[in-house]
Parts: sequence; C-alpha cells; structure tokens
Amino acid sequence: MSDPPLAAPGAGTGRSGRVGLLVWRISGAAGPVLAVILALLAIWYAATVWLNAQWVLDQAARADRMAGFGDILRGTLNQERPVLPAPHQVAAELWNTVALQPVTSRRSLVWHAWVTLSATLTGFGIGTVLGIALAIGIVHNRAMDMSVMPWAIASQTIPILAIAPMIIVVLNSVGVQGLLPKAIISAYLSFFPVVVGMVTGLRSPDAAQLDLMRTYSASRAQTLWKLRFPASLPYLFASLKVGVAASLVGAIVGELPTGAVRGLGARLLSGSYYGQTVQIWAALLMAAFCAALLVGLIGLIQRLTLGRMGLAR
Amino acid sequence: MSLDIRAGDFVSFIGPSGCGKTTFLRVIAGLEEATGGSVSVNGMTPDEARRARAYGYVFQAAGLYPWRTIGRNVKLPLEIMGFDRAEQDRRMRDVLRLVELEGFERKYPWQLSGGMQQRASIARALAFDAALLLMDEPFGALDEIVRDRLNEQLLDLWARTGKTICFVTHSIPEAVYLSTRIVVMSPRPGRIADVIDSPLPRERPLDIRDSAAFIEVAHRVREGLRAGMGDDV
Amino acid sequence: MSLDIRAGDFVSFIGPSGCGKTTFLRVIAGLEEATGGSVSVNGMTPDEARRARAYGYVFQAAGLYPWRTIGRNVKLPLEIMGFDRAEQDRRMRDVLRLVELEGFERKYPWQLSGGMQQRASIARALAFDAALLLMDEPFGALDEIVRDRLNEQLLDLWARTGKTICFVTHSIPEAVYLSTRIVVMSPRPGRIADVIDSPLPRERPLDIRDSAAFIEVAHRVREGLRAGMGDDV
Amino acid sequence: QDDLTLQLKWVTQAQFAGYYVAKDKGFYDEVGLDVTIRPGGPDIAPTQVLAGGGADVVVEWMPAALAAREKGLPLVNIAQPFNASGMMLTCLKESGVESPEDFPGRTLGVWFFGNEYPFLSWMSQLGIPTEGGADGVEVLKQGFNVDPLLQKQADCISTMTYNEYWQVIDAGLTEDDLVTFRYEDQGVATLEDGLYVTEETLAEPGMKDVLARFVAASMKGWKYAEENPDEAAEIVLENDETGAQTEKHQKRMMREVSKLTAGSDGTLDPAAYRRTVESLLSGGSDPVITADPGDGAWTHEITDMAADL
Amino acid sequence: MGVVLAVWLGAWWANARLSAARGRVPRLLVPAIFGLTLLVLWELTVRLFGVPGVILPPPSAIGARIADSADILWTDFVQTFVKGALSGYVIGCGAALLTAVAIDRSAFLKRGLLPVGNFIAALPIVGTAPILVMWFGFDWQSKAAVVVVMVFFPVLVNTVAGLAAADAMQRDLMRTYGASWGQALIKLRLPAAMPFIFNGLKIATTLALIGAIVAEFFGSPTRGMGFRISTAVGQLALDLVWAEIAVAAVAGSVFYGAVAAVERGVTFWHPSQRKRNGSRGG
Ligand SMILES: Nc1ncnc2c1ncn2[C@@H]1O[C@H](COP(=O)(O)OP(=O)(O)OP(=O)(O)O)[C@@H](O)[C@H]1O
Ligand SMILES: Nc1ncnc2c1ncn2[C@@H]1O[C@H](COP(=O)(O)OP(=O)(O)OP(=O)(O)O)[C@@H](O)[C@H]1O
Ligand SMILES: Cc1ncc(C[n+]2csc(CCO)c2C)c(N)n1
Ligand SMILES: [Mg+2]
Ligand SMILES: [Mg+2]
Repeated sequence: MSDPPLAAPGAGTGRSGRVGLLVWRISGAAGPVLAVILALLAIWYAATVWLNAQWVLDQAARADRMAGFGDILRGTLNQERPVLPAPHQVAAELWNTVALQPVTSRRSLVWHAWVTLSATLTGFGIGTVLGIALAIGIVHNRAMDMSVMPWAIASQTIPILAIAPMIIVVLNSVGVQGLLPKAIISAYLSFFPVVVGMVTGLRSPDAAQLDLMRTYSASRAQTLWKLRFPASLPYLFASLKVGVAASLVGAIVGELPTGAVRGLGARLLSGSYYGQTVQIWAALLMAAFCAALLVGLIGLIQRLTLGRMGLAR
Repeated sequence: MSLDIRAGDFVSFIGPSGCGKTTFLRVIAGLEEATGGSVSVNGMTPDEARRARAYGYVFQAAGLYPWRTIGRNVKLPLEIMGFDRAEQDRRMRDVLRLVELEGFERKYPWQLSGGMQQRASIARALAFDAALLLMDEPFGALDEIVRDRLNEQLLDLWARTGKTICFVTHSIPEAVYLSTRIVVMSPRPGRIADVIDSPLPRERPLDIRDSAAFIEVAHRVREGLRAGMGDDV
Repeated sequence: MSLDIRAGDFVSFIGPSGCGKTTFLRVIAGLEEATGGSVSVNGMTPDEARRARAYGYVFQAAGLYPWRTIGRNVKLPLEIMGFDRAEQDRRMRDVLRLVELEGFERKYPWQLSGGMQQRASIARALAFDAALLLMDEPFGALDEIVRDRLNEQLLDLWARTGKTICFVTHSIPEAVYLSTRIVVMSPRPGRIADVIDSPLPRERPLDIRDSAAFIEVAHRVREGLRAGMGDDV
Repeated sequence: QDDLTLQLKWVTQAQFAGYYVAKDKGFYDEVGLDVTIRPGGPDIAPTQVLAGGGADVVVEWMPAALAAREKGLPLVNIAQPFNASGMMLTCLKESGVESPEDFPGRTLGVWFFGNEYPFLSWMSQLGIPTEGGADGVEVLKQGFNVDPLLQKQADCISTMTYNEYWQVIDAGLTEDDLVTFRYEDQGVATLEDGLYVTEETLAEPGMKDVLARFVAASMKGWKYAEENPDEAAEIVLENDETGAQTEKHQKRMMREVSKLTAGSDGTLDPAAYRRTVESLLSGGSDPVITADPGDGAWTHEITDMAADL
Repeated sequence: MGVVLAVWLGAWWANARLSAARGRVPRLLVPAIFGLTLLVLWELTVRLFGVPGVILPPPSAIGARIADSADILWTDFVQTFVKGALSGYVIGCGAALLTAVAIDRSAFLKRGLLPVGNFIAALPIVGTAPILVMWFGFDWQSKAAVVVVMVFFPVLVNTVAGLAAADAMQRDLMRTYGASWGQALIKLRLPAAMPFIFNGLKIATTLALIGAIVAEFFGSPTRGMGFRISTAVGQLALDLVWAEIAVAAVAGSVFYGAVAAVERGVTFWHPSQRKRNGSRGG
C-alpha cells in the first residue's frame, strides 16, 4: 500500500518525550480543547431541546393543553426516555454507575468496561501477533504477497456483525466459550491495520540500508531483526493505535451474540432494548473513554520505545 | 572494459553524473550483476567475496541506522559477523578514535553534524578490518574545509594499514590529491576514457595541491573528462 | 553585522557548514526575521520586497513540485502572479531555452537527472524576471563538469541582464570564479570574517582559474576560512 | 448428576422465570440435573445454537421451530409451558387505526429474525400485501425497542402483553392513547415459548429420562413462579448480569406471563398445534411452511414420563 | 484430512511457481488461485466432515443461491450500497475535506477539534447506529448518517495530516512568490496532501459498506443487505446469508479497487506509486 503512515485516532499527537514539553503541550492544548468541548455541550443542549420537544408537544396535545416555551425547556431536559438525553443526565448516570457502585457490582459500569477490556486486550494481542506474522510472510514471500493481500482486503469488507453469531456458534460447537470467541472477533478486526502498517513498515528501509546488510552478507533473519523490524516500529505503533480501537469495537460486537450478558456491548444493547437512552449514552461515552485510554497507552509506550531508540525527535 | 587494480593501490573513479561509477563499485561489491564481462576480486567472484565479507563499503550517504547510537552503528557489522562482546567494544573504540569520534558513541546520528556522520560511517566500514575498502563519494556532501581534513586522515589511514581502496568522486582535486591511479570515465556507454598513474609521492601535505605536478595531473583529468563529454550534460 | 550590496553586483557567501549563510539569504528574502540589526532591499523591508515579488529565489535543492511537469513548474510563479496564458507560455519557453532544457517541458521532475532538475529550478526563478536573484548553493549537488558549464552560463546571464545576484556556495573556486565580491563567513556566532573585492575582470573564460590572480584570491579566501575555523569541524 | 444446557430465546427476564426459579430453588438439583441457562439476544438464533451443538434444549416459538424443521433441522417439541400467545400489535389511537381493515396504507413495525412468521401469516390471511403500496402495509424491521411508536415513525408496532406494551405505558402514554390487537383475539395465535430438542438428541440412550426430569422440574418452577410472582421476579433480577432490568418492570412482567402459563402442565395441546400449522400453511402465495410437518414435530412422550415421576 | 492438505500444498506450489514470473497475468492469477483454493478447501471440509448446512453451507450451495436470488440480491445491493453507503461516503468524505481545510486555517480549531474529534471517532458503531436510526428514520437516510459518522474522522485526520505534508522548502517557495493562502492551498498543499487523503478515502471505503450494513441491524425497511442477513439467519437460510456476504465482499473490494485506481491516477508522481512501475522485489 502507499507510503504515508496510517492515520490513527491520535495520529497527529506530538511525539515529544520530554515531560516538561508534554505538560506544556497539554496545558497549551487545554484552552482550545475546553472551548470546543464547551461549544459541543452548548450544541448538545440545544439539540436536546429541539429533538425532545416533539414528545412534550404530543403529550400536551393528548392532555389538551398548550405547551409554552418554559414547559418545553422543563419537559425536554429531564425526560425519562429522551430521544437525546441532556449532558447532565448522562453525567449523572455515569456518576451513579461508575462512582456510586462497588466495582464488582453488575450495575457498575467499571465492571462492564473491565469485561469488555479483557476481551479487547486478548483479541488485540492475538490480532497483533497474527498481523505481524502475516506481514513478515508477505514481505519475505512473493507468493504470499500476491495471494494474501487482496483477500485480506476482501475479508475486511465482510460485515463482522453478520458473521459474529456464526463464529460464536461454530466455536461453541467445538467447545470454545467465554472470553475467547469475543477475543477472536476482536482479533479479526484488529489484525488488518497491523498487517497493512507492518508491510509498509517492514518495507520502509531504503535500498541503501538494505545494501549495507548485503555487504555484510547478513542472513534474512539478521536483516529482519536488525534492520526491518526496528525500521518498522513507527508504522507499527501507528497501526496499533488503529488496531486497538478496532479491537474494542470487535469485543463490543462480539458481546451481542454471546448472550450480551455483560460488558459495554450488553449495556448498549439492554439500554437500547428498554429504550433507556441515558444508559446507552453513558455506555457509549465509557467505550470512547476506554478507546482513548488504550490509544493513549499505546502512545505512551510508543514515546518511551521510540525515545529509547532515539527515533523520537 | 578491463581494469587491473593492484593490492595496496588507491584508485579513484571520476566521471560525469550517470556514467556508471556507482554501478561499477556495486558490481565489484557483488551488489549488482555485470551486464557483460567478468569481475574478480582476489580470485573470487564478487558474490563470493561478499559472502566472505572481504570488503568494507562506504555509501554515498552516511546511511547510519537512526535507531542505533553511533557506537552500536559501528558494532552492527561486528554483531552480524559474530564477534564476541568484548572484541566488539574494543574495535568500536579503536575505529572511533581513528576517525576522531571518541566520546560520541552514545549519541544518535541526528545529534551529529553531517561530517561527523560521514566519519562514523567510515568507521563502520573499517571496524571489521577488510583488506578492500569501497568508497562511493564519501565526502560529497561536505564543505571544503571538512573535506580537506578528512582527505588527510584517509591518506594517513591508507598509508598506515596498506589497504586497497576504490574511491568514487566527482571532485578533480580530491581525486588527484588522494590517488595512486585515477580512472576517468565517460558517459553513455560507460567507458574508461583514461587511466592516469599519479606521479605524486605517497607522502602528501595539503599544499601539494598548489604544486605544478598536481596542477598538471588535474589538467589532464579535466581534459579527459571534457573529451568524453561531447555536448552531453 | 552590516553589508552593502550594490545593484549589479555578484556577491558570493562562503563559510563553513552551519555558519548562517542560508539563514542570511532567508533574512534578505523575508522568509525569516533577523535576530538583530535591520535589512533593507532596495529601500523596502524584506517582507515588503517579498510581497512585491522583487526577487527570485533558488533553493539549495531543486524543490520542483513532483505533480507538475517541468513546463508547468516553470509557469507556477507566473500563474500566481497572474500573467496571461500566452505570456506564460512564451516566458516558459524562453527560460527553458536559456538553461538548455527546451523539449523537456512535458517531462516530470523525477524523470530528469539531478542536474537537469537544478537547472529547471533556476529557470523557474528567472521566469518572472526579478531584478534580484538569491541562490543558495544551486550547484551543490552537481558534478564538476556540469557545474563548470552552468557557472559559465550564469556569468553570461548576469552580464547580459545586469541583475544583482547573491550566491551561497561552499566551493572556493566557484566563489572566486563567479563573484565581484566574496563574503567569507566564520562560524558561531555567524560573523563576516572578510569581504574580498575581486580584481578579476568581468569577462571570465573558464581557464582564468589557472591564472595567478585567481589562485591568489582563492588563497586569500582559504586563509579567511581557516582563520575563522579554530578546531570546529 | 446429568448436565443439560438450555438456550433461551431472549435476554434474562421474567418471560423465562420458571427456569430460573427451578435452578435457584434447587428443583433441578432434586432430580439430579445440573442445568446451564444461556440467555439469548437479538443476534442469537436458538435453532442455530442447537444445530451447532451449543445447547441441548431451546426455548423457541413454534413458527420458527417448524420453519427450521423444513430447512432440515429436525426439531421436536417436547413440552409447551405457554399455552397462550402474548403477541399483539399496538397502535396509536391518534393514527386512526381502529380495526384490521384500517391497516392498508399504514406503516407497521415488525420483529424479524425468525419472529416475523405470525405477522406474515396474519397479513396473508387478511389478504394484505406486505410490500407497501396503497392497499398494502409498509413494513419496518423494528429494532429492539418501542421508539418507532413514540416517535411516530410507525402507526403500529409489535408488542408482547408482558413486555413492550408496558414500556409504551412507562414512556408516558396511557391505555386510552392506544389501540391493541391481540393475536389470540384475531384468531391467528401461534404457540410461543415451547421447549425443543433435535431428533438425534431425543434418540440418545437415556436422554428421554433426563429430559423428562428437566421438564418436570421446569414446570415445578413455573408453578412456583405463578404463585410467588414477586419472589420469581427477584430471582430473575439476580440472574440478570447486565444489571439493566428494573424490579418494577420484572414484577409486572411476571404477573402478565403467569396469565399465559396458567393451567399448563407442559403438555402440548395437539389442537393448538394443528391451529398453528394451519395458520402457517395458509400463508397464500408465500406461506411460512410449505408442507404439513405431520406429528413428528411434537411428542407427548417426555411430558407423559414427567407426569409419572 | 489428507485430501485437504494435499489440495492446499498443490495450490501453494503452483502459486509459488507462478509468482516467480512477472507480468500482468500472474498478478491476477495468483490471488485467483489462492481464493479458489480456499473455496475448494471449504467445500471439501464441509462435505468430508458433514458440517450441517444450517451452520456453514458449502460454496456450491451459496453459488446456487446467488444465481437463484439474483433479484433479491440486487434490490438489497441498491438499497444498502448505492443509497446508503455511497451517499454517506460522498457526504462524509466531502464534509471531512471541507472541515479539514477550515481546521487548517485556524490553529485554534486544529488544537481543539482534533483531540475531541478523535474521541468522538472512538464511539462504537453498535452504540451510535440505534441512535441515528432513531433520529433519521428507518430508510437509507439513517444508514447514510451512520456512514457519514464512520468515515468522517479517518478522512479528516488524514487530510489534516496531508495538508501539513508539504515540506518547508515547498512552502517557502510559495512565500517567495507572495502567494495568497488560497493559491498556496490549491497549487501546493492540496496536491501534496493527496497521498494522505487517498489513504483516508481507502480506509473509508470498507468502513462505509460495513457501516451501512450494520446500521440495518438496528431497524430498516424490509430490504437491504443487513436486513436480509439478520432475517435469513433467523430463518436458518444460511446460504442466503453467505450470498449477501459474498456480494458485500465483492462490492467492497471493487469499491476499494476503484478508489485505489483513482489514487494511482491522481498521485502518479508519489514515490510509492512510481515504485510499482519499476519492478523491484522485496
Ligand atoms: N557500463 C554500464 N553498464 C551498465 N549500466 C550502466 C553502465 N553505465 C551506466 N549505467 C547505468 O547508468 C545509470 C547511472 O549510473 P550510476 O548511478 O552508476 O552513475 P554515477 O556515475 O554513480 O553517477 P553519480 O555521479 O550521479 O553518482 C545506472 O542506472 C546504470 O544502470
Ligand atoms: N548570525 C546568525 N543569526 C541567527 N542564527 C544563526 C546565525 N548564524 C547561524 N545561525 C543558526 O545556525 C543554524 C545553521 O545555519 P544555516 O542553515 O544558515 O547554515 P549554512 O551556513 O547555510 O550551512 P550549510 O552550508 O550546511 O548550508 C541555523 O539554525 C541558524 O539559526
Ligand atoms: C430484534 C428483535 N427481534 C425479535 C424480538 C422479539 N422477541 C424475542 S423474545 C421476545 C419476547 C418478549 O420480549 C420477543 C418479543 C425483539 N424484541 N427484537
Ligand atoms: Mg553515484
Ligand atoms: Mg545552507
């Protein structure tokens, strides 16, 4: 594929390793980020009123009343089943399910997040190892390059939600249950960005760098280990960021056909089933927090690793 | 096209851009196949010589691996060739002293100036002590002053170790100053236009460049180049 | 630091790597702010001069846009400055002839050799006919022969058009061959070590470089450089 | 102890209270069974799980079970704890729908994923095409909840007497705002929530005995749940791992479900079976099943054995 | 088992031989043989091990189903791909490009919007799809909305990165001409950003199709690929499910290939594209 590195959620964040610089950056970015968040909240509130107003008007009409603007405001911002819950409702729900529940409770969002994260991390691990292995094969074997790549692309056009239940059933029939089926679905989504990034990365050493290895008559393994692999690390990290986000989506998707009994996917679904939009939004935000956390974590590892390798300038 | 390089020679290749100097060096190194004719390096085919690790190659650009410190860049060939730890360290220190880079082994390439990087890459080629050195415009990117200094050091090294050196350049003074023989090449098809055996003594102070003998040789090289040129650029 | 450049002068800047030659040129061009002192270009601030499109700038590397053909690269400044179609075509053809690249206007930069690219970039700077030319090591990447040829052509152009040229180089012969004045710079802090007014006539055949006067000036430049150096690399 | 896995049709809720009660109260232990209960979900086809060997027994609606049988998966009904259907179509009164004659030109929300059969066969009996148009109905694949009705994206939606209907009520509409059509009342009811196994499972040696004990204990659970609805609902809540169910809703659901299981000892009523088959066969040009599955699709053997325990 | 292994090894050997050859034919033939091998293995496995058709139908049955149900597949394709995915793709990518240019003008927006944008991009589709169905109704509009949300940020992030891709010297050149922001954008920064933009556009193709299909799981009219898949699973019509998946895979690959072809045309000058013409083995 092409040279520009994959854009990861989080791509474009700086690579500075210096803590001081980091702090400076964060505080420097805080102003604009805060402003955008405030603007989003304002839009959110406006949308809450706008989207929920219909229901208030309908209710008023059913009761043969007229609804004034005050009624609409009051009626839209605290509905039990809003079309769009107001930010403070979501915040309250998050507070109730994160802070006020013991983390082992089934009503604790932290517990559900942990369930999802454990599947995500397992799947991400499998996907990463698989992706790197495939990439190494593709780079070293022309037959693999030509035959696997087009099908890897095709595999990603298959709607995962459609085959997830089948994967679960098939695994079930061979006795695999619990964490693993979810992890496999999550691996299916995360291996692709890793393959693409690693193939580009392993091919990134230029002809001169490869020639140097040839003048030493280095073996393939030595070339891989001492040249291709270190050279591919920046690409690897960029793809890992995409991959980990994809893994999380995979784990959530995988939770639906496993009975959706626990995990953020289950919360999304049961919220959706009972029309509890507040619960959906809380689970959604929690999922996004998890993704941000994972991507941030990889970014940190990236800074440390590349910093140690002198690649972070 | 045939050319006889004696052990202990310092041979320079000079010629217009695209005439095949780099290609020629790469064929000697077994990095590329000759299109015709045959090359032998001390009785081996280039490919055998490459496998036997019979030469050190300095590329046109420094080509240090950016994720390795200077010290570990120099150790790279030693690791690959399986030298033991202590020996790796000893040799690394030795060659870095040789190119006046002691104390920089912990730095990364990008923390050094271009000239220092180029010297580190020369140290890397010297580390495993091959009898043949192939150098492709190693000083091309440097300014005149630094270049002069490195030229002096290279001559010194050559005199002390008795290595055979093949050296590509596009600077006439550099070629004349360094070489025992100068191969002048002409473009399309890449041919040898002239082979000049230098009358200069082996011992060469920098101001030999203002001597009449030097200017005479330089003139001959320039003529050889111009003759091969036609109105090609 | 103050320096007076007369209209119609050919001023060369020479000095070790990192001494601030490029920076100096960029300040004149209004691409960078001077850290102290002031610069004026024909009575305008550099920034005003930039907006007035009072100069053409040739960068150290060719810097052609790879998605444009050579012809369209040369036309780029003309498009921006709003010349009409026919005029664009006419000027493009004229300057390409000047740098001996007629017939290549349909090629892409990466289909040309380094020397041709550099010439195209010079053509681009000439196309809109500014009175001041700023050139940063324009021939740095070229081999000696091509460089000689381009040096001759540049002198010719300068003599015919009476432009003012500021020229950065690290080659002593080049500086001496081309300039009416040579500014020798010393490193850290970037200072002017010497300003040499050339005694050479305006009309300069290539073999003027073997003349005594030439060697004398070159020697003075080399001394100026060495004095400023200390043991910096 | 014998192991047995039960795959539910839907998520953990009072709809399946009998099984949870039997497990929690030790009824399964008493008869020497170790039962694993697997909740379902919108993405789980119980019949497929059964085919894949992920479960021994499933809770499924009869139309889906018979359709699967036609697809080559030989399901057999071994017990029928629900003897009445809880399905209905709930319409907004303000939309003006008063009777099935008003359906043409309307937008109706329907569950798919194997749950569309009762609706389709009702419409074909009414002679209303489901492909839209002026004299047909516009069918929406209804998602998981009742929003389409609240947002007025549909005139009517599918609801269960014990579940979605009350969600509509909870959302703030009153019974007066709604018009409901129960499938039972329309004479198009099909059997829901039966227990099914494959013919192979049934033929396994010793399996009939296990199943009989399972059915007996499950029915005991159901009866207990009918008598102690609040306690049954609590048990269901304890087993809900999503932590999303509410007590109020489950207790109410339990009472509504009791009405559907009341009077059933688990024995399938062959007349009700025939009615379901007729209804599915009569689907006009596009019937749900094309051939009468005959009496191989059910058996009284297990319930008879259970009664003798 | 032996048969399966033998087929695999035989095909692999043929491919290894073929891929040593150069030219157009092996380029197409090798992946085709690989795919065919997979299909044959699939068929063999299903038959030899007696996998029930309601779990995994053999490719032959799927092929027969595709031939039988071509009209259904076509209606679904139009509903999901043409109406849902394509329109959402165009709107989403277009909006992302415009936003990227706006963000590029303002450093403030860039520092504020990008982190928040990355956060929003991490919202899982399973959660957003039901909400968007609730907002935009059951027909293709809500599917397009899901697609817009899915493709927006990958394209945005790539474009913003791309607009920063022109190197310092190329920018300085524009400054020496005293070029305006708009001139620099059109003549330098957009062309230089193209490789990045296309990277985003390519990622977006697979996202668009998946998004449109998945959104149908959460409410749809009675047609569309996602609708058909979920309904058919419930009916144990697994051959129809796989027929839809096959259509999705082919449509997705063709879509990806089309964008990649446009990319080759637009960014012909980029080294990664140029390398392809000169043949150099890895
Ligand atoms: N005698 C030759 N045999 C085969 N190929 C040749 C020959 N001469 C030149 N070439 C071709 O010319 C091209 C340029 O050659 P090369 O890179 O060796 O030039 P060079 O002399 O090193 O130029 P530069 O001074 O710019 O480095 C190569 O692609 C090479 O294949
Ligand atoms: N007088 C000065 N004022 C401000 N900055 C200076 C000065 N001299 C040098 N510098 C700094 O030194 C660095 C290198 O300068 P510059 O790139 O101009 O060197 P150069 O002479 O062009 O070197 P080269 O020959 O390698 O191109 C720049 O980062 C510049 O900021
Ligand atoms: C996507 C979806 N498919 C089917 C049903 C129907 N369903 C399965 S079990 C059951 C009992 C009542 O809750 C009902 C109604 C649904 N709700 N959502
Ligand atoms: Mg070369
Ligand atoms: Mg410079």
